[in-house]
Amino acid sequence: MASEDSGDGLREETMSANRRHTWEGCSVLLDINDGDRLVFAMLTHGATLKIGKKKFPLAPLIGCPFGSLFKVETSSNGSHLARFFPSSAPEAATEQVKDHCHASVEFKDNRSLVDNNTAQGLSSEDIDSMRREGATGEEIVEALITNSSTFDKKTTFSQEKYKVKKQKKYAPKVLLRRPFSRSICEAYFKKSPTRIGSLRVDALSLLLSMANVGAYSDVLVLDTVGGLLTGAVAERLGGTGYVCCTYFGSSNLPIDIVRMFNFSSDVNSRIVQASFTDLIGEDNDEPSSQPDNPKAHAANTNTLLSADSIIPKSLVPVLHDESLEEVIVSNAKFSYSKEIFSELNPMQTSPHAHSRSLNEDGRNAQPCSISEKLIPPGRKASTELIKTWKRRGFTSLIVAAPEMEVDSLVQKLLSLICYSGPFAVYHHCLQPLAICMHNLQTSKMALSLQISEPWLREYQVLPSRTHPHMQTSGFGGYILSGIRVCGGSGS
Amino acid sequence: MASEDSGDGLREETMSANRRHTWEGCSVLLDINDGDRLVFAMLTHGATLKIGKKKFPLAPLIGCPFGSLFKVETSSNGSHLARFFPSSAPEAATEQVKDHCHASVEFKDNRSLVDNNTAQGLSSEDIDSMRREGATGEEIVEALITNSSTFDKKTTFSQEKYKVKKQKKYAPKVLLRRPFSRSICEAYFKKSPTRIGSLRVDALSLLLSMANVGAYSDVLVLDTVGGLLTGAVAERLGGTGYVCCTYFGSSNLPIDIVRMFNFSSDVNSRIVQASFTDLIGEDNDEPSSQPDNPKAHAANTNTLLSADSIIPKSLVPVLHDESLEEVIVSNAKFSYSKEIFSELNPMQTSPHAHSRSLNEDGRNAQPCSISEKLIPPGRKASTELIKTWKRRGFTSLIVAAPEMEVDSLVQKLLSLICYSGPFAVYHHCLQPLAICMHNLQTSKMALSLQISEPWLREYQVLPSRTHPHMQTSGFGGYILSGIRVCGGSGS
Amino acid sequence: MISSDPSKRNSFERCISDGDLVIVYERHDSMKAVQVKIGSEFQNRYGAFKHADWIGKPFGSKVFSSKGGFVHLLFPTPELWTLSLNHRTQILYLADISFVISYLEIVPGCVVLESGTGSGSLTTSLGRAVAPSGHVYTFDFHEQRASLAREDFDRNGLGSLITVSVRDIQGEGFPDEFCGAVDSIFLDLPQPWLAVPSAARILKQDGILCSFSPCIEQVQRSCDSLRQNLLM
Amino acid sequence: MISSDPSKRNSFERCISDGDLVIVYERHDSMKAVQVKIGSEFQNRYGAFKHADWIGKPFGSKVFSSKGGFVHLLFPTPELWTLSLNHRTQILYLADISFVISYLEIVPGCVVLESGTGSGSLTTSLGRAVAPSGHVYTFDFHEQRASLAREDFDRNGLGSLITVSVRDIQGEGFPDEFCGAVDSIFLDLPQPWLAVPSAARILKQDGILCSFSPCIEQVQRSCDSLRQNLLM
Repeated sequence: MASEDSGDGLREETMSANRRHTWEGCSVLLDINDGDRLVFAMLTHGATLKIGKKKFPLAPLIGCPFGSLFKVETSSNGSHLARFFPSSAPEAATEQVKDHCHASVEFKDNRSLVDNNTAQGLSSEDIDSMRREGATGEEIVEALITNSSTFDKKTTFSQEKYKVKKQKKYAPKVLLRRPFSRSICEAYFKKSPTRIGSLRVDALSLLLSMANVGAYSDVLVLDTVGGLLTGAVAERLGGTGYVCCTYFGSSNLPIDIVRMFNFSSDVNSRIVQASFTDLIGEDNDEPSSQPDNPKAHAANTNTLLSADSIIPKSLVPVLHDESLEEVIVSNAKFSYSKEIFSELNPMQTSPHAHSRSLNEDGRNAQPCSISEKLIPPGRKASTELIKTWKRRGFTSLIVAAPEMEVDSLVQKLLSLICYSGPFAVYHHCLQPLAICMHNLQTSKMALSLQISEPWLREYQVLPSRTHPHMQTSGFGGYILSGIRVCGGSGS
Repeated sequence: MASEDSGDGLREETMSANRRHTWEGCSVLLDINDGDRLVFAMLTHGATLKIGKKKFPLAPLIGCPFGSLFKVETSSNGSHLARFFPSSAPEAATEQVKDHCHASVEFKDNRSLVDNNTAQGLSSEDIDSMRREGATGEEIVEALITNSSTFDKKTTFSQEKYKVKKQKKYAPKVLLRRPFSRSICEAYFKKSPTRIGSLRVDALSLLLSMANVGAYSDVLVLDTVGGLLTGAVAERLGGTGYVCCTYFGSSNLPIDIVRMFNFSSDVNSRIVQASFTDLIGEDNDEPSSQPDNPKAHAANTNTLLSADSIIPKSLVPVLHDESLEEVIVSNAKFSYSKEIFSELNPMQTSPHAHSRSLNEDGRNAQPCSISEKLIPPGRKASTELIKTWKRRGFTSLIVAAPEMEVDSLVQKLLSLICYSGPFAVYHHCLQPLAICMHNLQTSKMALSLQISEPWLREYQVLPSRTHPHMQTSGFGGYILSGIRVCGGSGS
Repeated sequence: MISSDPSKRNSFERCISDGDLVIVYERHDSMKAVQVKIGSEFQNRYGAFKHADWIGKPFGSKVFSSKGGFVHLLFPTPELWTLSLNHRTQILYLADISFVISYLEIVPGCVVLESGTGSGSLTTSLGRAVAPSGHVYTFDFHEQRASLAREDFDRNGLGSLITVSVRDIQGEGFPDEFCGAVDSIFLDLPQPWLAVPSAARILKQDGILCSFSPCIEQVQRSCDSLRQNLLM
Repeated sequence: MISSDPSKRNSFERCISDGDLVIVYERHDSMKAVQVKIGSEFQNRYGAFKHADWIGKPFGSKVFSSKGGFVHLLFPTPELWTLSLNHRTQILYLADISFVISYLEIVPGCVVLESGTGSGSLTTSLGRAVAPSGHVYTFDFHEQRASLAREDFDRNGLGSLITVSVRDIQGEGFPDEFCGAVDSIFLDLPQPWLAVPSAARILKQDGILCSFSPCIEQVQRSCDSLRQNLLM
């Protein structure tokens, strides 16, 4: 257990917001075989990761620096994940690069290869028995190459391809990645784009720049992309300013993805929710009496979890993401349930229900140092805060609500933004943004209006094998941006 | 005059449809300074091309092979265009490539360059006097480099850029290109995309493949892209089969761009027009009595031109394209007019008016061998042909009518296509195609339905300077394709 | 696939007859090229289909199996042919194929060379483009692949338009007999730059060469070679 | 541009006062950064605008010239600042800038290095991202450019977050004193690979490097160098 270290780390974290090592209970992104599979996981001692047909405990990852690589190692006790250090020339092809200027001239080709299935001398039984005898993945890959009658006849390019394929199967790699707006966005975009409204990382980045998000900003967001936008804004605020998630109607919007960010209490406390009615209301005392009390909230969070669990609770529900969560928590005492999942969104219940649970403050005596401290994100904005925003206005607005009628929404929300405040609206379709732009233009509420189409093309850059990625998404949606000005029908 | 040669060439042309040398009266595409400017021109002895402030006669281009390069040469009689042969290593950078593997390592940089405008020692008066003394463009460029105080301090990359800029100004190059569907499409797309409904060359190519256009096809097209689609189909037919341009209402659609293709009579005669009413009509004898008589039509074409002109007339109107035509025809006896231009579309007038002009057959005694022979494209389809199509059906359908309601149109047109006939529909917007696709699906008229988004990205590939072109259009529209089948509500 | 005989071309009047090649369309991603033969049966997951039942029906017809399952019978085109192929090599996509045909400026009557042949998918489209009077000469160094392609072209009726030869174009270049007689050349080779000098020699004035490569390094090297060899 | 003092930040209560930096917005493609000074005048094609008339108005106000022409006065942001610059070098576009900030995973408190400084457009955005407790060290070998950038950052209020130095990073590498203290590095150099070994040395564990190049060859060579230097 690295809990002491974790405790220290957390305090340091509160300062720099940029921690370099994992800790127990920490949320991580695992990249298996160079992006083939992406898994969000929580590093508990009970957690495991399934690769192929086997489950591997994640405990060896606790306390390691982000960016570490792990592979499967076989010992007398069975196989487990172990950290390894790649050599600085990871590709056999690197030497080639030094020899040849361009694509290497090669005199081998595949003219003599005949398609049949007799090329591999090693049977699956042979491989299984090698495994039982404790052979490493690399050794199996080497044996497969040695026993391939066609490998020597292949071109270097094909040899490389063959080797990579076998390595992925028999010697998988796990890269431990820091969850960050960028990696979280990329992982969701790849595996479950609908959860984040297909908001691609370049579009998300543009939204943040266009809305001038930085320290001390008070940013109003309408986030129907699961909290990805909210988390990305909070990351840039670094514990200063506020990101206020607003919503129309009585129930707030889910922001579960925020939990993936490993935010400290400092950062989480800057993420608040408020209904649009509250934000424009005259003197509405509806908000609960002490929503800014972190202790009360932290306790509340724990209250709804089963009291006999032995792992830090406040972080657990994060992992219950149908699409991305693939980690098996083998701790039998703990069971996931829809109830616990809904707890991720404490504000989804009515303010009254919320106030009620606040009264249960302190009932949970769970002594885990991490969860005890952690303030959850997304508490209800205090009356005090709402009053300040009414007086001063938000500094900017970001809307990422692709399935909502943006036109009327934007004009309403813009009235809450101070003059000269920038705004950015993401949508799947050009048409609603064009209408919105036109209406803002005629109402004279805004200037510098512009619709952008984010565009991204990734390349593989490898010696003699550089090419655009085939599966880059051509669809990045559209962004309407502008600046609110004085006057106009909206003010 | 190379008229005899031209006459021979034309006959040969009729065979191979792939002529390699220009002839008098031939339509060409001129590419000035590597694509900086694109100009369609007709090679007559009177025609000139304006480069900078000067006009150059195009006569030296007649009889030259397509792909020839021309530059401005100064002699005692003034300056004129002269053919030149580039060395096989046109870039100074080529030697560099052999020396260095990658981007060249260079120890020069621009840290010592200070921005001011005193770097060039040569004044514009100096340059003018060099010109008067008969200096070539290259000599002026060399002088500018020698007199630049900063040239030596620039990086190789910047030196190259400077040289190219000066060369374009003082030593312009003209590339003589063969007008072909590809080059015609690219030229329009670059200079006047609205004329061709922004139909990019990759989208055009896809339409042709998806509609299985090849020899002996009878292709029905709805072409509101100025004839570009019609011409591209005719090019693939090579004088076999038919391309039938249909239209709704009483007036046919302009297909002026077909004239840019340099088609022979064989090919032109395969381009016909017919209203949708005629194509579906029971036994409509409206079409004029002898629309398939080439002689009659050729004469008709000439009739509307001024009889005293000394240049081949039937090709002239091609050049009257407001957007692309930049060539000055200095022959004073010939004057362009709206009337002549409208003659480009003989079918734009009513069938009766057309029949009337046919009666004037033979009135024009103009003896030009080229124009005499040439059948114009786009005559009205004969009753005979229409009857055949009613019986056999068209083999495929292409619609490029981005500004029309495609949904209802496509279902109507599809009823004219034989079973198992493929079709392809180009449109700017996804929505109308999606609706059309849905309706075809429910009506069971078609299968293999698919919407594609053509995608094109061009690169500059030069030693150490490879990059995507910055101005590649991201917008390629959408294509709905499918295959008509038996049964369904449409048959 | 392509015929100058109007009675052979697809039309409302044309019906499936014994010996015809048809594309059996199961789903958008599943189709088979089948030669109709009285007495034969076509079997798939939807049941057994008697070829005899197909004869006399127009192309585009829906036909049923003994079990009541159905497929559509389509007239073959290069596009459908490509979709029905068991790919022996990585094939070009339709977007690339159509683009290549346009860029090569191929019209009926052209003489076109190609290397390698691969699974013959582009070759079929080249054949359509040069018909009726042109010809495609395609080269592959892989003996087995070349003969499979040859069989395919005989089956799909393009045999008279396409000649398949076994030859290592990177090593030996194109045969000299084509010198000055070739309108367009298409290269899909791992080291296309090796074939460029020979291609430059045999192309007609203003003839066109296109080379297809997956990696940028191959394109860079090919461009260097083209600049040195192909400019007049 | 960035301030921890709530009364300095833009809000409904904040009005333009003497000494403020404002962006004078003429059109979407034409704006100027102006320091408000009582007694000064701003002149453009729409007429003469007295600074004194601006004071006391909220940011986002429309103000009129003696001739009746108008402009809008905006609160400065890195985006508007970039649009108002007279570009001394080719600048990155907003899409690239925002992408780089995301990829560098910069949050408040980070230490970031940049070379070259160029016109300081990206630097301004880096400054916003590291504020209030982080710092940006930017290097350019061009003396004049560095001092112009320094003046700019003093004008736009980012001077305390950004240090501009004259140094040839390709030739000398980054200063050793940064060793192990740097979260992220951004390179916009003609030969970025020359700076990679030094960058690898001074980056923190799991620190991030981004390099921006117009040409693919530069990217290829940089990747080679990164593979050799940056992997643990």
